[in-house]
Amino acid sequence: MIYYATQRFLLSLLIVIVAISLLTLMLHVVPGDPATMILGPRATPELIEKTRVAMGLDQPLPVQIVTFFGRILHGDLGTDVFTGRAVSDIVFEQLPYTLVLIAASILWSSILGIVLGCYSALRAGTWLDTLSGILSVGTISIPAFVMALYAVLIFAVSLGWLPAIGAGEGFFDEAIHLILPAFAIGISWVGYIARMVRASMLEVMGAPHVRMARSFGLTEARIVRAYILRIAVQPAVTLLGTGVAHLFSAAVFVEVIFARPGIGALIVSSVNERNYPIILGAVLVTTAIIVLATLLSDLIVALLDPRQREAL
Amino acid sequence: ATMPLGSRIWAQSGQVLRLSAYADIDALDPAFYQNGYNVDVMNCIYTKLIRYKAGREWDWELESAEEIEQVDDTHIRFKLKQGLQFSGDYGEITAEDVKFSFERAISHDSPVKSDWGPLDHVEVTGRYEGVIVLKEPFQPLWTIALPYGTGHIISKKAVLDATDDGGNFGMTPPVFSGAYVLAEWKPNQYVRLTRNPAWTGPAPGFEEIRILPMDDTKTAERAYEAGDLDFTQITLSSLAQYRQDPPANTTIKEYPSLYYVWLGMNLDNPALGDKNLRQAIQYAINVKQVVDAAYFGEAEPATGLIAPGLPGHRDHSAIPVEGDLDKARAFLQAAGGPPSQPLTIDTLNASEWTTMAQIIQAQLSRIGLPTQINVQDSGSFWTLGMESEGDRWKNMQLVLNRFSMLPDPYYATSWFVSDQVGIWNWERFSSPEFDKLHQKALSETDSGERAAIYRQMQDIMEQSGAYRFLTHEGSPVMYHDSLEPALRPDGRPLLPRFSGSV
Amino acid sequence: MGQAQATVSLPEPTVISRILRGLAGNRTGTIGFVLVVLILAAAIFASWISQYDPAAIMTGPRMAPPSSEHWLGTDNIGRDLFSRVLAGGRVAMLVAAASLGAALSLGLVLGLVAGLGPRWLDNLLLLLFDALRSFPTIVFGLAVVTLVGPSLFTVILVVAITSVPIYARIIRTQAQSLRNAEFVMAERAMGAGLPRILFVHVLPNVLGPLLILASMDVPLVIATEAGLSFLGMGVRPPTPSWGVILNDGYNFIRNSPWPVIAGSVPIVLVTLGFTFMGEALRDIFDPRLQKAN
Amino acid sequence: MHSYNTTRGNGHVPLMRIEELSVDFATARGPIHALRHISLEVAAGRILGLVGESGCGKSSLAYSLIGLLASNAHITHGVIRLGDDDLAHLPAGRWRALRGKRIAMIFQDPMTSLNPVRTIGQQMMDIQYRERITRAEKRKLAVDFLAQVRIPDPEARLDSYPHELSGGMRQRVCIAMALLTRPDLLIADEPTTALDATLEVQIIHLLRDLQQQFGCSVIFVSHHLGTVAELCDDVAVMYAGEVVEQGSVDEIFRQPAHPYTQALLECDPGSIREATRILPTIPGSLPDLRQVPSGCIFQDRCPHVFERCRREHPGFYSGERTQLVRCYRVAGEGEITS
Amino acid sequence: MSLLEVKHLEVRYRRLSRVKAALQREEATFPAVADVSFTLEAGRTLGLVGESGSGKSTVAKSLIGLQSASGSIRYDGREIGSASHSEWQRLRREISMMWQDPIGSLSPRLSIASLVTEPLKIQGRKCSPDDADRLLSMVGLSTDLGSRYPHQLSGGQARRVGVARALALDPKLLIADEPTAGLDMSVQGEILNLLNEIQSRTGVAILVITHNLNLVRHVTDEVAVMYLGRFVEQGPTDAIFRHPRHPYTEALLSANPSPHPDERHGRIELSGEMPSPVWRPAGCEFHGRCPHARPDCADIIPGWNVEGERGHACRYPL
Ligand SMILES: Nc1ncnc2c1ncn2[C@@H]1O[C@H](COP(=O)(O)OP(=O)(O)OP(=O)(O)O)[C@@H](O)[C@H]1O
Ligand SMILES: Nc1ncnc2c1ncn2[C@@H]1O[C@H](COP(=O)(O)OP(=O)(O)OP(=O)(O)O)[C@@H](O)[C@H]1O
Ligand SMILES: [Mg+2]
Ligand SMILES: [Mg+2]
Repeated sequence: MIYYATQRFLLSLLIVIVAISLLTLMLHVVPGDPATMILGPRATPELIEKTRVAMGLDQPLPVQIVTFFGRILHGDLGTDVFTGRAVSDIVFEQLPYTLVLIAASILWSSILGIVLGCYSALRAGTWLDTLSGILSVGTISIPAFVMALYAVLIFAVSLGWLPAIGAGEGFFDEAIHLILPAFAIGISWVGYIARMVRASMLEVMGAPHVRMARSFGLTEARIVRAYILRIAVQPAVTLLGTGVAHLFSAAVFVEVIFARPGIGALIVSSVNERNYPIILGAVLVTTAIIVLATLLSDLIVALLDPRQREAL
Repeated sequence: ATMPLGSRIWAQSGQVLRLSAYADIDALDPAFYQNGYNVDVMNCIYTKLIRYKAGREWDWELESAEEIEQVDDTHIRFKLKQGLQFSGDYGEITAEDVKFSFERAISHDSPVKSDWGPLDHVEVTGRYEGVIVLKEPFQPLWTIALPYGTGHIISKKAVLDATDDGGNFGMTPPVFSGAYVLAEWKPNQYVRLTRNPAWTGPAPGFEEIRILPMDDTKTAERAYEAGDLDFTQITLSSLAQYRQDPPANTTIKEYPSLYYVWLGMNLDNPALGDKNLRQAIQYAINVKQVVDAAYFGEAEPATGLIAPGLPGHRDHSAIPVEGDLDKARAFLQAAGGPPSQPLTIDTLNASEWTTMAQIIQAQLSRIGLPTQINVQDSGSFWTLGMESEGDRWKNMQLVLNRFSMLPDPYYATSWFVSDQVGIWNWERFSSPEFDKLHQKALSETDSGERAAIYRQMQDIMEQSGAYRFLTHEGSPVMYHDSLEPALRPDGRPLLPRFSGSV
Repeated sequence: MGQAQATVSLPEPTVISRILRGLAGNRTGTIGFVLVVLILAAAIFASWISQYDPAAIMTGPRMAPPSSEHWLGTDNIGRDLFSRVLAGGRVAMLVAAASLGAALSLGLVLGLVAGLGPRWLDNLLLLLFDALRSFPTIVFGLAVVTLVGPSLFTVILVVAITSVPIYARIIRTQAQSLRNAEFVMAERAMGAGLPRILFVHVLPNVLGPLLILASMDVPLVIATEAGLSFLGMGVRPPTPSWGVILNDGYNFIRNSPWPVIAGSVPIVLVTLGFTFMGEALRDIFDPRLQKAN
Repeated sequence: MHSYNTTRGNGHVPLMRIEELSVDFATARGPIHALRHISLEVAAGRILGLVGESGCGKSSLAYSLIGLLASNAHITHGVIRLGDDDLAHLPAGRWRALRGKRIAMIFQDPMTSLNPVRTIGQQMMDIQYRERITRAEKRKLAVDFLAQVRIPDPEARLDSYPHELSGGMRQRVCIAMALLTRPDLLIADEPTTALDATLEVQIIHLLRDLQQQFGCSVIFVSHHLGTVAELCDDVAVMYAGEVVEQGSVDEIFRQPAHPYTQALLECDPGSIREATRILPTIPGSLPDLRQVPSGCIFQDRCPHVFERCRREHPGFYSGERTQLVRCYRVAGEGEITS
Repeated sequence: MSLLEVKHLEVRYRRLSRVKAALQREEATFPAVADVSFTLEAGRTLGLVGESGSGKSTVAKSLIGLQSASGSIRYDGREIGSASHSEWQRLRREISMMWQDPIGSLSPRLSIASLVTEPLKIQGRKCSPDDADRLLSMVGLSTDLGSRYPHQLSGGQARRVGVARALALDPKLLIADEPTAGLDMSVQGEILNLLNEIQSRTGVAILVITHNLNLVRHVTDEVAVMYLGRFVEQGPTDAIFRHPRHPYTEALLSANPSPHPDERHGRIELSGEMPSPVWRPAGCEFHGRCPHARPDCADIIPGWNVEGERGHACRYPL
């Protein structure tokens, strides 16, 4: 267990390091210059040069990467040259909004997806199954931004039930502001999860141990709950764990459309501005979270399945 | 529409003005501000000697100055009102503070020190009096420095307390001198401004102002319709729809904007070396059609760089707005037919730009000139013609460009002088005469004469064949009927002077 | 064994008839198959079906609602949406085929190398795959697009690169299990060399399931393209693609929902078609084949 | 086919009676007539062995007795009597009352028959859901039964997951679970094929002891003749979906009457006493169950086949002994059905 | 000189990664086969018997070079344990193998015709369609089967294909790993008869691996009984059947009794389960299950007792 944990931890660390190094590499071949983007046209060449030095962009690439990780060891993500604020402040100010958004989306979509998938599997081959299949697969395909847009137009603009923008203040208000964005992001995952759960349910339903449970006259409801579902949701959990990366991407769109604060919007705007310290800081944190989410999903699977626990 | 819950909660706290900004603030030090959206906030939290007049004409009026006058070409004398207070314990605003505020930009090498042009120093002649001394004449001081960003006055003591050297204090103003103070800034969420208790001027119209950043104006439109905003800019593409079917209790107003949009041609690209070809392109473009398509008929074709309402605006351009296909074909003939490879049009990745590019593409194909559109994200686009960014400038051919403006023609022409080649002058247009005229206009005090020089400069640009001016866009806004906004002639809000109720 | 013995006297069905029979017994599978055929036909015969040039501007009024002249209405510069949607289908299929093809081939090579090669290489490649996967996709997309410039090729590149780790991982797992499969052992025992084992015995066995998985990823490709287009980084205008149609229409959604509907309905149909068809094929050929990581 | 009576007055009380049972499987290439005209009797308190080679329909028959046939299966004909119920036409809702109460089953593969994510204890307590006793009592019962099947340290084992047990232990857990419900009829479908030879012996002995202790009827499915001979009282020999011979173990294994039974016994290496380099085999191959030939099902492989065998499907005949045989060679000695 | 001479063969499998083993201070490997020695003459058949996991297949794999092993394996007088790649290429023409899983050992996407001619192709021989037909008819299969695919065969048919493949190059040594696993009894007989017949025709030496001791009785000249990776008894088949000396052999022999009521001997019931090769019991590894175990069996490791042609590893033989 300890061995597994350290191994896993070191591996995650390595993944993050490789990912960030790849990113730095990529950023450096991408054209664009932060000084131009942020300082505006009136900046003098000397000032631009000063900014580049302040960002460490004059250093050779490997040095930059090493310095970056060296600083991280001291818990320092660097400073934004333009606002003079600590990158960690900037990132961690935005992060909670995205995390809450993603968590809410995962929560509602997995609950609904599992229920829908179960229902489909139990009624496999009927028209209801077909219908729920068309519905769930149909929702997979609608891009998050189209979903978000229609959600705003209908529920905020036309009906005026829910706020159109922002993140709100205070628990209740924030929850209300979360509804539409979480809906827009989650809806396609309902479909994914439903299809996944349906497929694995069907597989587990044909397993010998389920037949054995039936041979003892256990009620169907109990068999589904205690015997099938716990195994059948495992692929969906894994999917969600690896899907957090995609959720972060979807959050980008939704944060723009709902003018929500969040790390997705932060990344996009800092990429546009070529604000390297913020990009690196933000991507580092997101990557770490994504790696963590994968780890978490593995742990949940292990919790659900003692055989996986053995591997720990 | 009924008010969503979130806005109802806000509304209870009294008179709160809510409006959008197209970006979140990233600088609150007036000497180091970088972009216009910061100035909207600075307007509220700092004072300045003079300010823009609200209305349709570009003009200024006194704010914290009791009087101000141009003594001669290089000297401006001012006298502050008495009894103006800084927030906190920083006491009265004095000429010493004015001197400190104005000279900082120069002494700390601010990115916007060029706003002050040839400012030499400020001479303090009394507790409330002083003289701004220039090294050489500089007319734009009146239009882009004193009433705008760098003209804001802060407390010398406060800044020195907050910083070691009086340099950039970034996002945390040590002192306020305006009608509002910065109560709260939640990055990417809102800026909350509340009344400044130390403010001695006329009480501002609202208890509180909330500025919500949203990159996309369409988002702001929806937020307005959903009842989350009281005032917002709108896009030209939505304008017709809103005029036809406005949201309830809403006023819609259109203002010209100062932006200028043009199609530039890289003179140093071998494919565009032949002036005939460039002229063929100039004449093949029907500006009216391009602008109509991209802005849904809501923007006017431009005649040059300088927007209507500013000195130097041309009544019409040399090349007819609709273009002239026959002439275009003739020029193309003279150029020896279209180049072997399709020309590229570089453009930003927003809808208006790609639309314009596609219409231009279609128009050029009518004279048999094939083109290819390269869409770029803002980061890549804005360094396209810069020599500091490698060799990309060499491959750039046609580029659809837009610069923003301050209300002085000098600001527009300054990017096209020879010194700017490879920096912002991407067409690599270089004319000694143009450069000379630019310099001359800076010190020209006679406004008629000055306007004539700028008109002549635009003629030179057009004749080079490197430019086809397209539009100045437009800046429509919408707001609640009960609101009385104070707006610059280009539709930008002057927030402390908003009044009415929401 | 007895089962097989009992059936030996009947002619064995061919792969095609097996697919058709399997689909016939599967309602969603049939729906998917029919949709895919229709979509492919529409993409192939796009220029015969539509009366307008998809790039021709001002063929009608701007933002016109559907009418007998313009079946799906027109866009903001008066282009016929129906012909754009059809032509967009062609682009979508092209992007899908090219990017998935590239991702598959590269994933195949890397996956086989990881699965059959030495341990350290396997670990190294796994690390690389995981690192690539743990970026937010969109950041990666942004970087590539800004680097190469938006175009059809870029979209293909982004999709290909982001899918490679997924395919490579699947192939790696398959290759590893095949490495220990008894028939591979048997071949080795007969003295077969690595190339022969790879190309004659391993590849044909991983390819089939992989193609099915790839067909199920077609919607993903299209969604990626649409997402990039939304950020203004899709294919080069005036090339019509569904993402571009969506992105153009998105600005006018308040008063004219047609372009967005015209852009999103085909995406939904493609997803339904390819997902259902893929699921059915998967069930027919290997019920156990799941898209594991 | 007419219904008929197989009771031969041997004094055994029948617990279950299967009459003329036929089952089809729907497949893409037409229906498989997997079981045809099965008539059998399970005597109370006795062990019935069901033997036959792979694919002859042993499992299908077993599953139809507990209502767990695959979803593409369909009982086309016949009745299965258990008390007042006809299991062949039992509505789905009624099955639950029988399964795990009157009938229980042990499956072939102990490795996959237990739920991998629930502990042995949880699963053993789950199946006692009908009992109105406390959890502690249920647990106690579970421990008792684990002890019954000779699992060492049963108390501790309750908290194990199946993958922590060896194959033999798992199969014993399955047996304990089946007996825990105190069924009248226990169906064991090849419970030892997945196990090693020496383990098989342990399980068989255990089953026999427990059956004697609980007194239930057992249907023991196997293709292993020696095992059936050792464990069972009665035996039914199946070939290609039909029962070709049935009767008591002693009689059938001493004097098999059906040519198939005879051939099968000859092939069993356990029964070949003297060393030989050439092993006996049954030439020919199985008939196709999609198009069942008219006449005797074994005709193609039978060394004694004659003209009538190809024409008419034989009924059950009994020779001078008590077993029933589907063969015209026995017919002369007293036909039971036409 | 014997065709095959194996001495002190030991195969170790990795159980833990090196790092993990070092951290947990445990052995990283365990012996799946330990101290196995035997010889096999041309034209003769050796049976290798033992329960699942006793290491039979591992022995087979090391004989054909798919599993590295320590000890000595001499084939035709040459040490092949350390043979080079090209040497193996040649050796594999003479040593061939039939695999445990009849269908699983046939490459699923190849037709039967190309599968049977695989060995020819691999060894670079020219092969015509006739070769496939010849090989198929050699094992008694109809030549129409050539166009089928493995999953369309019955177990018995697939076995025959396996035999045809194994014999395609006229090997001198044939290793048959569980040649009858999963087959019905009559089909079992067919396959064994086939092997027998071929041996008498070609004089190939055969190593038959199985868990059914009763089966090997008729086809082998000698048997070796394996338990937990070791030989516990070895000798001429007749002798061992007549009088097993090791209690485990006795138990295995009784595992497949005759169905005939008059010949039923009853079976020997062992207690407990087979231990894993990772955690080997001390003393005699069989003592925990042995019905005849005595107290000291738990402590003293029995040596190999040679009794004429046969040998066993029991201190208190029957
Ligand atoms: N679900 C099914 N669909 C189609 N055919 C089936 C199905 N289940 C069984 N069969 C067929 O029915 C026949 C009888 O199968 P069954 O499993 O009852 O045989 P068995 O005697 O138990 O064999 P084994 O000894 O291999 O377990 C076989 O020919 C088999 O192919
Ligand atoms: N590649 C491997 N890695 C680790 N352990 C292995 C490996 N192959 C086999 N083993 C272990 O080695 C032991 C002997 O395995 P082997 O396959 O030789 O047994 P066997 O006698 O052939 O069994 P069976 O009758 O089941 O085929 C077993 O405990 C098995 O778990
Ligand atoms: Mg069975
Ligand atoms: Mg083996």
